[in-house]
Amino acid sequence: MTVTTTEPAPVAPIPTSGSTRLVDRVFRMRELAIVLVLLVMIVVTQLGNSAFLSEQGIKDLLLNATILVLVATGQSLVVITRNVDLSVGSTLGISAFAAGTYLQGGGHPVVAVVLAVLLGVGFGLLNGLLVSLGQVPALVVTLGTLYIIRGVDSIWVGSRQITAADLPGGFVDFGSGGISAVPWLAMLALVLLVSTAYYLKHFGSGRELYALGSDPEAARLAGIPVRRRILLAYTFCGALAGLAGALYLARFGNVDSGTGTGYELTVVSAVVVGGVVFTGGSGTVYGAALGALLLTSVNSVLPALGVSSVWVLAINGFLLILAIAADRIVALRVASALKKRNARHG
Amino acid sequence: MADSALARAVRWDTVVGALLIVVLLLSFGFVDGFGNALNLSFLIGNTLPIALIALPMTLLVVSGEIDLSVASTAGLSGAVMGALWNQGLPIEAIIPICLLLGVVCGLVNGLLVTRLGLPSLAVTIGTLAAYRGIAQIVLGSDAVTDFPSPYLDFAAGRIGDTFVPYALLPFLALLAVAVLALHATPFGRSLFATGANEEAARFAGVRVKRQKLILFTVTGLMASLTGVFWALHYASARFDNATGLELSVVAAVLLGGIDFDGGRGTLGGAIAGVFLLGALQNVMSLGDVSAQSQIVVTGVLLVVSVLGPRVGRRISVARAGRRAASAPASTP
Amino acid sequence: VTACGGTTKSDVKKESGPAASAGEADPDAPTKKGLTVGFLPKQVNNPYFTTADKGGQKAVEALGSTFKEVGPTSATDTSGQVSYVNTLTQQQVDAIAVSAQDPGALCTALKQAMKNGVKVVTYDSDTTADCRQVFVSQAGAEDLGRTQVQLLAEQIGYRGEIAILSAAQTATNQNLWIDYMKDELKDPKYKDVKLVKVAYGNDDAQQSFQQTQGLLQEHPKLAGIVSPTTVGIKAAAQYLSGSKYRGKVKLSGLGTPNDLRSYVKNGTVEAFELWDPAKLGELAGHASVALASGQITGAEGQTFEAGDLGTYTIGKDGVVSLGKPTVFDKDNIDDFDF
Amino acid sequence: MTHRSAKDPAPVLALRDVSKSFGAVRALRDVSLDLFPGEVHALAGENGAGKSTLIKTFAGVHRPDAGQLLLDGEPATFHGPADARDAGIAVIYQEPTLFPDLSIAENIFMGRQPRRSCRRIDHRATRTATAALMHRLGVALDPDRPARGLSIADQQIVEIAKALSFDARVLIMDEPTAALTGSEVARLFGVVRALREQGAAVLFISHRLEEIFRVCERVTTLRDGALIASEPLAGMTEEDLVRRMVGRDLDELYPKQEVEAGAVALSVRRLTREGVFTDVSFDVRRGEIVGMAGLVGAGRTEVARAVFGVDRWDAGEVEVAGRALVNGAPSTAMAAGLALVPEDRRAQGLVMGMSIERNIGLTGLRATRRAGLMDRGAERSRSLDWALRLQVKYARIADAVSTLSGGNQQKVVLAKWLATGPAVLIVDEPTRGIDVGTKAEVHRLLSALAADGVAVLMISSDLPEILGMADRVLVMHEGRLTAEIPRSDATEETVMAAATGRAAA
Ligand SMILES: Nc1ncnc2c1ncn2[C@@H]1O[C@H](COP(=O)(O)OP(=O)(O)OP(=O)(O)O)[C@@H](O)[C@H]1O
Ligand SMILES: Nc1ncnc2c1ncn2[C@@H]1O[C@H](COP(=O)(O)OP(=O)(O)OP(=O)(O)O)[C@@H](O)[C@H]1O
Ligand SMILES: [Mg+2]
Ligand SMILES: [Mg+2]
Repeated sequence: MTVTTTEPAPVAPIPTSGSTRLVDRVFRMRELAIVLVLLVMIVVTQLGNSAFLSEQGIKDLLLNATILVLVATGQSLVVITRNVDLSVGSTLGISAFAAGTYLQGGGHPVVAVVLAVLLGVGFGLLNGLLVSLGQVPALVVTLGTLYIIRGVDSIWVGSRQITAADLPGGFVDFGSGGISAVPWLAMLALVLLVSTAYYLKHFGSGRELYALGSDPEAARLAGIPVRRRILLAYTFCGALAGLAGALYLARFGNVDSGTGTGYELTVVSAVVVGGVVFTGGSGTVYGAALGALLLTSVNSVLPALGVSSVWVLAINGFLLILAIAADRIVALRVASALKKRNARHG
Repeated sequence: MADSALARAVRWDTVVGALLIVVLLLSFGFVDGFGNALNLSFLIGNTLPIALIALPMTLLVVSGEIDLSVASTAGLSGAVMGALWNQGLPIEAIIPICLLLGVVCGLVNGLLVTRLGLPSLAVTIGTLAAYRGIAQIVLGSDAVTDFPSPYLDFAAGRIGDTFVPYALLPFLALLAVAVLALHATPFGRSLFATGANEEAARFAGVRVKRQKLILFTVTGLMASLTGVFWALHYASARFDNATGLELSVVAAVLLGGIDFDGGRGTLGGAIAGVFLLGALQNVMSLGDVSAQSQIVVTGVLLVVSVLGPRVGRRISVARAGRRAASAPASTP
Repeated sequence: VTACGGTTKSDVKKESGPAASAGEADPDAPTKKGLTVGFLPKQVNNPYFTTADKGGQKAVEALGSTFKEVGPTSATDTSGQVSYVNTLTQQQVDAIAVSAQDPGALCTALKQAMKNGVKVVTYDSDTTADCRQVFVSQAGAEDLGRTQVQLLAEQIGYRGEIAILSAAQTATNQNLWIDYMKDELKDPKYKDVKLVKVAYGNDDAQQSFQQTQGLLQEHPKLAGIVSPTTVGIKAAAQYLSGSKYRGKVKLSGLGTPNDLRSYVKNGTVEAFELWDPAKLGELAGHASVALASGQITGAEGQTFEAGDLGTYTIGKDGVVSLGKPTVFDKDNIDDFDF
Repeated sequence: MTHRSAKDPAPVLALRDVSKSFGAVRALRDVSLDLFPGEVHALAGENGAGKSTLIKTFAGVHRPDAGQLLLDGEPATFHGPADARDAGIAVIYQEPTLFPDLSIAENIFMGRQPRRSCRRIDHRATRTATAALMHRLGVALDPDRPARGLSIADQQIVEIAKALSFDARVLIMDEPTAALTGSEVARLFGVVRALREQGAAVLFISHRLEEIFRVCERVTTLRDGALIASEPLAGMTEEDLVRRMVGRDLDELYPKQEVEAGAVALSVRRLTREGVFTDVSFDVRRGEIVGMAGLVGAGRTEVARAVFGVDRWDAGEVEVAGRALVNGAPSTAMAAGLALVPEDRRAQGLVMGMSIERNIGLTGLRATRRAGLMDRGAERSRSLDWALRLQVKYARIADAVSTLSGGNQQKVVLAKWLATGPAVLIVDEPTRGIDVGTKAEVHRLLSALAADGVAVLMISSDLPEILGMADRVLVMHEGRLTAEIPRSDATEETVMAAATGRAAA
């Protein structure tokens, strides 16, 4: 018995990459939406307060975003693999203090930064090992390490604190200096951001992060070294959190046992606003960085507009909801448009 | 079968329950000041807010969602309670208004999640800030403390000289309702299905959206109830009441073996987790363990709580495998 | 019961006055030894409180008693502080010295403690008066509020816009000081000084930092900032020091010499003030032991010895005041280390 | 085992006395198998016989408990799928394993993308290569389309393209055709034959026996994890093969009972979902089995989903026994007596981590309720009853369905829906992945249900099944109903003509 002897149905020509561009454009559009919101916000603020976009104003805006951008970049890598690292705030705090203690003892700034990054790498590795080897939910493990690192930090630091006075002048100047309105820290963050994005798009292991976030079981069957990749993502995230700690020290010149407490929620917000999906597999670091920029800018815009700080928190929350809702509505619209388009093409 | 008996023995919620009993017994025996009625009533009273929110949170997490705005909802209803009290409204009218407010807060979360299809984590991080912000606008820097003493006594007092705070009784009733709802009703069963595979649940006729909307609303209600309780228990309504409570709830629920991917867990485990953390903190404080070390202990417990059962399961599977391999061939 | 059948605010009459007067005070009673005094700061790991509690420890141990310190790691964890009061009550300490995160929240627990025979002293930040026996105040709120304005006004030459960068919106002592600052500004000599804004940095370095930025962007003509909180003044100093405003915008308020030493030296800050937290703790320690020994009960007019600090008299509502704050500037700052 | 003549090349890949257990289940017992270059080898067996387990052993997913794997005659150990891949083995698993967020092109070349300098990925080359593969398979799938939202059939095609892209020495396919219609199958077989000419070894699993006879030279039969025979197909009949698999002779394959059609039970009027299907109208009467045929992507599944209410429709109406259904509400559809056995059992049919008992119980939550609470006893007996009636092979009813073989999972889905006692039953690919024996059982069941007055709408890509079972055949083409053919006129030619749009409605 044969199922069919008819010739295979005539096949439509393979569509050209036209719809790729569309898909790409859609993703870019989501990021564009954030850029737009950001621009509107800044323009309105500038109209209300002409000092906002002064050299100092721009510099402040960029400086405020830098640290969050860095941590959000690392976090998105982890989130893309369908995991999460809640311990970034604690890691940031402890590495900032470690770098500070070292500098206080007369250390070299570069070594101090390296030290902070290494400490971050260490905690990243710890998280990564626990999550990938134990194959346990990242949320629980990193909530656990959040507490552990914070606790160890408090025990170690006690009531000590590092202030700008304890730090070499060059280090502190680096934290607030730059070329006209562009701070050194922002440049550093931008370089890291661009290279991370390039890596994710153009390197095999970068794509594998997306694959394994998209479907871990399929990733295993496709021969992707799942554990190694998860470890990589966590290590990178930890490294950036460590680096962010060092930069925090340079920027604020003020570190104690509470530094970075509650930072994880801000980071997660930035990542989510930036369109990195919590179920893994999609989103870009640019999006996360824009999310970070948006969040920190809100915090600068409101005071600059003279909005009482009583209102800031509520407005922050509403903006956050608005951002994700708008993003979602745009995505839905585009998806249905795409679907109809596809249907028409057969 | 032997392997499943073993697997059941390492089920984490039973382990947490056992651990709770062990901790209680040891503390009765060896920790000065633990076993007396006053301390126990303190322990229970201070743990109740977490336990109250853990009830709906467990259901929510089982169905695959999460609500991080609970502490802010509690804060908001406390703030509104204080503001209305300052306006001169009778407390008997204020409390229902606050509860209604909680329903609205939960409804907003639920509508955003079900109508717009937004991830609940993101939505409730947003409302976490928004609700707290509104609370701040409503009450500003005020701290309202002069609530009528019968209410304060109910929220903070205990029955005679026993260890039972008055507030424990309504909690036990709510616990019973929640346990029944989750483990003995069709509604609860469909929650598990939704959490494990939402699409399959939808195909089986489960009204997933309605179900989630109900859950978010109930969570809002319970959060505001907690807010009211909090304000009375501590005799203080401020906009920042219960700040950070969401993390404690999440930690306790996670410790109780509730899987945040949805579809797994028991209320017994969650509540055991809540009281285990509460009891440990109490014991450690009595033993002069510093707050910093307590944080470390909480963290280690969390990590162990997820690593423990996995390791246990792996061992039991390996054992069962060895036994099967050595057994004579037989068709099941 | 009101007409509409509910319980309203007007039905609840305000109780007040310190919880003193249970039993008679015997000023000549011997100082008991072997007592246990528990210090409960707003937050452990906070340098200010660590310094204060060290002072307390010095006093308590010098009197032959045992000192212990417990407390939450977060300054907004009120329920944590309540459980510590409960714990100390359980442990049957003789006296608790507490800096209250919230004037009302601790009341139930503190009353429990007093009912169980524990003496309660508040220091730095008070509760409502009926929940403790003695409040050891860092300085009169009025003094602090007024002197901070005087200090800044002098620096800006009694002319220009000023702003306040406070801690949390709910911080009791800060709010009280701010009220006195506003009152002081009503004096005609400040007719050219204009308070344009009160901002809140929530005692968080980063938030205080951004609030400072906001203040300067919103009010480019700002001449000075008062920050009555150690965290706020430090963050503001760090921002000013790294910006073009250094030296142009004056900064004053409450800070510790160690925090601000470098900013005083680089010209960001001219002068600021503070009481000595170690002495505050010391006084709280003495008050606790005196209470537990029965030398005082917290009633107005009673006096007690406080070692090197001298003799103190309890004022209205059970308040004991440490004295006037010290002003620090580049001439004297190197004489202090806290 | 029969021996080949000396001139035959050595096997590229072989298993020697391999055993594998899952807990107490012995999935494979001392199985040996040789794969020779230039030969298409069939693997046959009932559901749960151990076919997929054997394949996963080849693929490095499972490590055998005992026995050896030989690569080019040398003992080899695969520590993971990557090892098998590097050894030149391409595998298509029974359940599609795609990355929903990634494009089709990325899915196909994940881990092996064409590179530019510095190990960077050459995205353009990846896309071109994918387009070429699609052309070879004769399908028009856009390489840049994300895998999310692909139909099961398209997913299966992407899996095939992925396996082909390896240029592997050994190609292993676990039921690749289960979701495909005739034309795609024909294309696939064309490609398989070409590979065989190039000297590749192919292992092929299918429950459609005629496919085995069409492309394979040898067949290995498994029963209950044990090897029954490994022999050339030449000279064998389907009956021989079935006897080896089942251990007995089989009854008639399409046991269609003649039933007098009754009143209209399901009535669909001008149903439209924009961009998916348009103006679909049909009736199903009590006692009738209506088949619905069409090419992959014709929109049959979409119609079924809309009728049942999991998707909303934009226009039209649906009536069950004269009562109009609410748009987009499966629960009211169920209350009206409608049941839908979905096509994708893993995503839509089952909660994999839940027990068999509870999966079957999920559709009866209302029915087995007592005073608002669950009646566990009633739930269990209902589940046990239906698991037995459908001959689900399981160790314990409280085991998770994820431990069942593919076919047995499908039976659980059927059980879950039949247990609701529906008045109208829509089955979408009801026998996908079900073995011949059980297939006959399912068909007999459908027949019996129809005889009891149930209205059955059977969507299937298995044309013989449609022709064998249906009283009437509805044919869809590109989202429209193009033909309604009575049983007497339904032949492969008439159905295919309507399905490819060559015959006007
Ligand atoms: N991961 C697993 N855990 C436990 N049991 C399993 C697992 N995988 C397979 N089994 C069991 O092993 C046996 C063989 O399953 P397998 O999937 O190999 O069957 P199959 O021949 O592929 O059947 P089908 O034709 O239905 O796909 C079945 O009894 C099944 O229940
Ligand atoms: N080649 C394709 N290109 C683009 N979209 C497709 C393609 N094939 C299917 N689709 C999408 O899938 C939908 C049809 O779904 P589906 O393939 O499940 O229909 P079906 O007739 O049920 O097919 P089958 O049951 O054979 O899988 C179409 O509306 C279309 O959006
Ligand atoms: Mg199989
Ligand atoms: Mg289909």
